[in-house]
Amino acid sequence: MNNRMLERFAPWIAVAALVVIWEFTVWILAVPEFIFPGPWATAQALYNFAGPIGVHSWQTFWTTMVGFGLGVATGLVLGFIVGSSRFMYHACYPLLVGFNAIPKVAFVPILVVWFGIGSVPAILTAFLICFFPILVNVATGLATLEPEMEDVLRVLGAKRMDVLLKVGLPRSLPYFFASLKVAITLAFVGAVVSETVASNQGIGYLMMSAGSQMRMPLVFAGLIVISVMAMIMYEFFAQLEKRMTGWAHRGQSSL
Amino acid sequence: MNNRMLERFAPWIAVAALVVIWEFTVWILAVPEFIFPGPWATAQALYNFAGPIGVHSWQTFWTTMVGFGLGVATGLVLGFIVGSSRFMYHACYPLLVGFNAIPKVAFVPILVVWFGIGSVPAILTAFLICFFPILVNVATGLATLEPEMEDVLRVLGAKRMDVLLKVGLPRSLPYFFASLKVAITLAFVGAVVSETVASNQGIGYLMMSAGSQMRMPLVFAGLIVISVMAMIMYEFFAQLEKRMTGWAHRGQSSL
Amino acid sequence: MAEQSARENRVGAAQADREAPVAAATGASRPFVSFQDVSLAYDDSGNAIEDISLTIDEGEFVAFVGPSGCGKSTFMKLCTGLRPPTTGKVEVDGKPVTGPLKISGMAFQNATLLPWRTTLDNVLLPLEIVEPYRRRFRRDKAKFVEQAKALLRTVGLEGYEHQYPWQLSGGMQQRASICRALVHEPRLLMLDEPFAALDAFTREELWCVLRDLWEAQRFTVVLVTHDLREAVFLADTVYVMSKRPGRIIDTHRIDLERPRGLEVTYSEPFTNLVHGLRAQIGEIRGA
Amino acid sequence: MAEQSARENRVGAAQADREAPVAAATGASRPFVSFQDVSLAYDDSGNAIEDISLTIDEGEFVAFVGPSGCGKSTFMKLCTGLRPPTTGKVEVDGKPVTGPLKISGMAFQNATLLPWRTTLDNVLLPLEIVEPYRRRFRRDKAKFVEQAKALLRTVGLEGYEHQYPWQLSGGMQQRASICRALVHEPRLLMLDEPFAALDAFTREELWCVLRDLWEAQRFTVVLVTHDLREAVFLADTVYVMSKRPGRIIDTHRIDLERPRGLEVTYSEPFTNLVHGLRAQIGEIRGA
Amino acid sequence: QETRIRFQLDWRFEGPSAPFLMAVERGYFAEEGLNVVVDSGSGSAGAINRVASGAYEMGFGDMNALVEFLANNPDGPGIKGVYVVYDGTPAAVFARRDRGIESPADLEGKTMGAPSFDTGYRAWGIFASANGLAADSVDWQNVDPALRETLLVRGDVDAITGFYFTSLLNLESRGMGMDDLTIMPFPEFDVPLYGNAIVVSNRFAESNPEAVSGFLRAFNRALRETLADPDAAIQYVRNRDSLIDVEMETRRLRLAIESSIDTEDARAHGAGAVNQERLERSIQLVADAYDLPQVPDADSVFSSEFLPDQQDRMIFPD
Ligand SMILES: Nc1ncnc2c1ncn2[C@@H]1O[C@H](COP(=O)(O)OP(=O)(O)OP(=O)(O)O)[C@@H](O)[C@H]1O
Ligand SMILES: Nc1ncnc2c1ncn2[C@@H]1O[C@H](COP(=O)(O)OP(=O)(O)OP(=O)(O)O)[C@@H](O)[C@H]1O
Ligand SMILES: Cc1ncc(C[n+]2csc(CCO)c2C)c(N)n1
Ligand SMILES: [Mg+2]
Ligand SMILES: [Mg+2]
Repeated sequence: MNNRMLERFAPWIAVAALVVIWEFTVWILAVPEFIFPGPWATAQALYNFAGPIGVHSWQTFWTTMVGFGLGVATGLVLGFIVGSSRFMYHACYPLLVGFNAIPKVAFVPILVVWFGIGSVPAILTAFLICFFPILVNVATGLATLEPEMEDVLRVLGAKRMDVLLKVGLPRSLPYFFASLKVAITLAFVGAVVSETVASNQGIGYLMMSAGSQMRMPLVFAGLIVISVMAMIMYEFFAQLEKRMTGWAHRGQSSL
Repeated sequence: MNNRMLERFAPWIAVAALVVIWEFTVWILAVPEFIFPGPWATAQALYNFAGPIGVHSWQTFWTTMVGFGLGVATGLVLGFIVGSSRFMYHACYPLLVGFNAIPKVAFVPILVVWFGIGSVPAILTAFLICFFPILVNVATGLATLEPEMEDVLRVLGAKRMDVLLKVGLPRSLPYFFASLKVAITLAFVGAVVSETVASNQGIGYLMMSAGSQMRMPLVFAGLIVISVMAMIMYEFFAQLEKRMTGWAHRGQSSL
Repeated sequence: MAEQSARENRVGAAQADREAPVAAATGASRPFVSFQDVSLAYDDSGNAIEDISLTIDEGEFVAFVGPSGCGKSTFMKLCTGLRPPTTGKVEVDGKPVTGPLKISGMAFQNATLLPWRTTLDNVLLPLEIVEPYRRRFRRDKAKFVEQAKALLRTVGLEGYEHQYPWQLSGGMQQRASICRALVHEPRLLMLDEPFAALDAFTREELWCVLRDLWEAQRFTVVLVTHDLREAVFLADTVYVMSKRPGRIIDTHRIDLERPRGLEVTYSEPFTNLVHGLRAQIGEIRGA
Repeated sequence: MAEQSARENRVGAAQADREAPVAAATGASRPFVSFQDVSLAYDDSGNAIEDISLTIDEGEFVAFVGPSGCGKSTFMKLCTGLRPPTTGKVEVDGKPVTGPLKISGMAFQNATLLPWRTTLDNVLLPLEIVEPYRRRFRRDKAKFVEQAKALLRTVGLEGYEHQYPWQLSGGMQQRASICRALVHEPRLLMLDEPFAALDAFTREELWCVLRDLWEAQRFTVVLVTHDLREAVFLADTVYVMSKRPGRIIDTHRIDLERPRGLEVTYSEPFTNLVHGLRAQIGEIRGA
Repeated sequence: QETRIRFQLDWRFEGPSAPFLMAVERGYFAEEGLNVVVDSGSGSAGAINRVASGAYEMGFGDMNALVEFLANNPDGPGIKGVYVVYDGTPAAVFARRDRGIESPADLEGKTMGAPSFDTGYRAWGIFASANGLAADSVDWQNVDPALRETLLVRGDVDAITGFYFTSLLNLESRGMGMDDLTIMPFPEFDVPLYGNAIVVSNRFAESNPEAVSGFLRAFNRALRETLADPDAAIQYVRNRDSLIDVEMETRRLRLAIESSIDTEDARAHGAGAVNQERLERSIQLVADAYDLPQVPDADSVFSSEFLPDQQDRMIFPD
């Protein structure tokens, strides 16, 4: 019981520790506010601009979510394709790695030209940046499926698809969730970065605009808001994961 | 044998296909060169500026590699910590997700103040951006270790560390390699992005500089070079992976 | 005793409302599985099994015995199409086997239950895959669950339906795995040492369960076992395999009258058969 | 004579046996493992084993038999410290067990070989972990490899040292797993149905291998088995467990003279003991 | 004993950075006992920050951003201009003629694009009020610097602001020439703001006044030669960054000289200096337009004490 309490409060303890370290670092290194504002200045900015920050956050949040949704779907499908055929694995993997090494900001101008300024480039950037980790883990899950487990279904005359759905996916589910954690962070990065390039809304715009006015506390308030949104999404997935992959985490209980 | 040949040539086939699609898209949509140059213009830029591109590539490559190396080490260690203790898992994971949702460009100015412009911010940005996927997969690998496998070592009175090294790591090795594929791409993105803000050298600088002069073929040449470097690293890891995790991919042979 | 017969009745009842069993070949026999000069080499270390030629009739119950590592599981893989032979030809139901069959059920040597499914869901798995159950799975789920539960009850796993495999003991896992092999009433049932992890009594009880199912439906059964009494009690034909590379070195027809009760195991013809087999296998090993 | 003692045991007070275990063949006996009112509940579905109290002497060879799912593997986990008891006290070598022991070797019910290690490397694993081998592992590797290979040879796995576990048959995996349990010469050897996947001959051969090792080193052995002949042939004491929740319901001293040859299995005292046990387990199941 | 100076440019190595690079390569700085390291930058405002933070001793940044910084950080590290290079701000409005824009008044109701840190955007209020336009009568679209010309050419926006010598070249390479555009450089439309200047942190200036003077002497010398022969000066840029398009950078340098360096004021008072009255006025304008919390003192913004003598700064060729 005590242990469970500790676990519940663990994230808050960590946040508190971080804030203390942050304040302390800023104070001991005497970092000027225009470079690295402390938590207090950031909190003030958060409070003073709560209204506009809220509006911009909502924009970033929903574009990120749409992009993330597309990314998850694409990552799953491509992971499926890459993971279940040796030929596709060898053909696509290097290319996908190459593609993903390209900073996605480089594509934003092209997206803006094609889709106009607004939410679409942000959504697409979030999407482009976040599908890869999902793909990689899904593909790895499928490619490392134990033949013994596969045989359980194959012996029933199951089609490849059945094998993947009934064995491949469940087995790689813990890693699928792991990849979601990476992907959601990247999706936020993608949306924000896209907003800095061409948008009048979103946390990316807010940060750009605050930055150009040298209001670093506001910039940091934006960063904090992104972090918090990502953490909320993480908590959501963590709950989902707990329900769906309890079987895989059974070892932990006895640790 | 034929199959093996096909596999060997698969990446080249894919590259060729991509180039054709690219050329075709540019041609059919009549995309102007200053937005999205075709492969031909890009190839010309690559050829004409081969010398300087080589120099800049080398800079980007080595900074990326150093940052990546740091990222792998950190990812492993943090993954170890997060994956092997429930408390640390609950305490650190949300924060790490929050941290990673922040676009790392936001930190580059701070790094510049502390380290000046040049290679250090690029290395650190590459590092900051790339450790997370490794952490996530290593932690997942350790947290989902089957108790049955753990018991094999525990029954010998093995210390926690032994269990992790002899069972935890090998078992999650395929996913560790999977995360390397994501991490190497992010490391390149990090280094390049940092160079666009704070460097006189590197592909990031080249792209920024070419971009501000509106020389899109040169920008794209830069992108291609990053991709190629990432693909080379991928091939390297793929070889390593083949040697080290053949046991996990045994199912593939019969597919 | 009373408990046992009650169990048998329940099995029978569960059977009654199932599909019409495949033509029971009481007398007229039809080749169902045929191996012609089949060999398989997993790698370049030589053949795992070699020159296997045999025919199994529809509705026949055959058992394979032989020393550990001789290729019995390999034979199973060939038979269900999980592996193609290196040389030779495998035919099932008149058609060459090119990939996994759709008419077989198999209990693997190690239980291989899926850890993310409860025992019940593991047993239901074939019904989600194999036609015609698959098509009706959503609609008739309640009925299928009842069937699966009845089956689990016959193997003594009542009350464990919603446990996960890792919450079961080794023998319980193996029993669940047998249920999974049976639930979709396959025409070809492959059992790879299905009772190895069970105590003698549970084992004999399950012999009877299997015997009754077989008597009722007359599917074709291939059983691998190390228990010669088991082989003789259940099978029509016992094949004896040699050390690796595994070859069929002898074939025993078991002519004990059917249906066989457990008391037959104390009869002299039975013990003679078992001892005969035992001596033969001893020779193989010595060779 | 032997027949009589067997009968005595069956009738005799289990209580008395438990309190005063008879010395292992050497004479001077020392309690090595002691359970005091131990119960374990995995979850809220009730106890898996209940009120186990017993003492195993140093150098004693004990066997556990009982119906599938009765808690034999659970007992093993308690004994080696893999699980703490829910209630009661477990002591090994005079010290309460608080975590996994460092002096035990265990062959699990399913082989659990590590798939990324060759058979040889799997067998070498304990030497990489357990002191004092660990310290010398790099230096004496060649010697250790020789030892491991010799061990593999005794179980008939010569030539498979560099195969991966998934390239072995079920029985071969199990044999490799036995080697892994033995290689570091543990003081407490735990074997959970180690011979279940083997044919009768290989099994009997390995009985003898185990017997000879034990005769030579006199470590303490806890063997779980469903083969009553195996239990009687190998053990000094056979514990009989009840259905779940598992309790020790009887204790049989096996007084057959040591060293025992395989011919003893054809002797009357032996078969009487086996039949006695068999009847008793039959009763338990009926109850 | 050389004094080490880390110098932050406003942008990449382009035409206008020629005098700095020339002074390094020809050893003009070395002759003054200076060891100068010139780094490329990522914005005229960013350069101010980097000097203020102490990462650089000196830099080349926007005077207006400097004013803003001082107003926002009154207790922060001091930093000031010591040599104005762009006498008039290079900010300009580029508008599409085919959208009927011929004069500032025509911008009313139009959509304009600029990055949020662009001087033209930040100082829009000054431009608007100087030309009888309501500041909020246009819609603004935030766009990346590299994208604004593209959007103008595609017609997504009706006008943009940008540095004259950058945007013009970018527009031309996209096929939009002077004929298609109405170009309104801020200095020509009654916006008296200064452009980029050499800035120095107070800490460095106080401890090394000689070094600052020496730096300016050397730079002044290089600027004279650059003005005399821009084509030759570009070679120094090329030597530093072999990727540049020499022709384009020459053009950029010439445009910069024509529009922002070689102005009437500069010719009259010599390069580098400020007119005290204009400085005070422009500080006030910036304070109003940028909505600054206070108005920095002109002396804290610019100091003439390190400038070479006036006749040495009469460097413009006839
Ligand atoms: N996947 C594989 N790759 C390579 N060799 C294999 C593979 N599976 C089995 N073998 C080899 O084939 C031979 C026969 O194995 P098989 O599993 O058929 O034996 P078995 O008769 O089932 O033995 P057991 O009674 O021990 O289960 C063995 O020597 C084994 O090493
Ligand atoms: N990890 C677990 N979680 C919950 N219940 C468990 C777990 N492991 C075993 N059990 C339950 O405990 C009981 C005893 O299991 P155990 O594995 O000890 O049986 P066993 O005597 O070894 O049987 P078998 O001969 O079949 O291997 C069983 O009813 C089983 O369902
Ligand atoms: C994955 C990823 N890609 C690119 C950027 C870089 N970035 C963000 S905003 C911006 C332009 C600033 O003017 C740039 C270059 C990033 N942070 N993360
Ligand atoms: Mg087998
Ligand atoms: Mg067990």
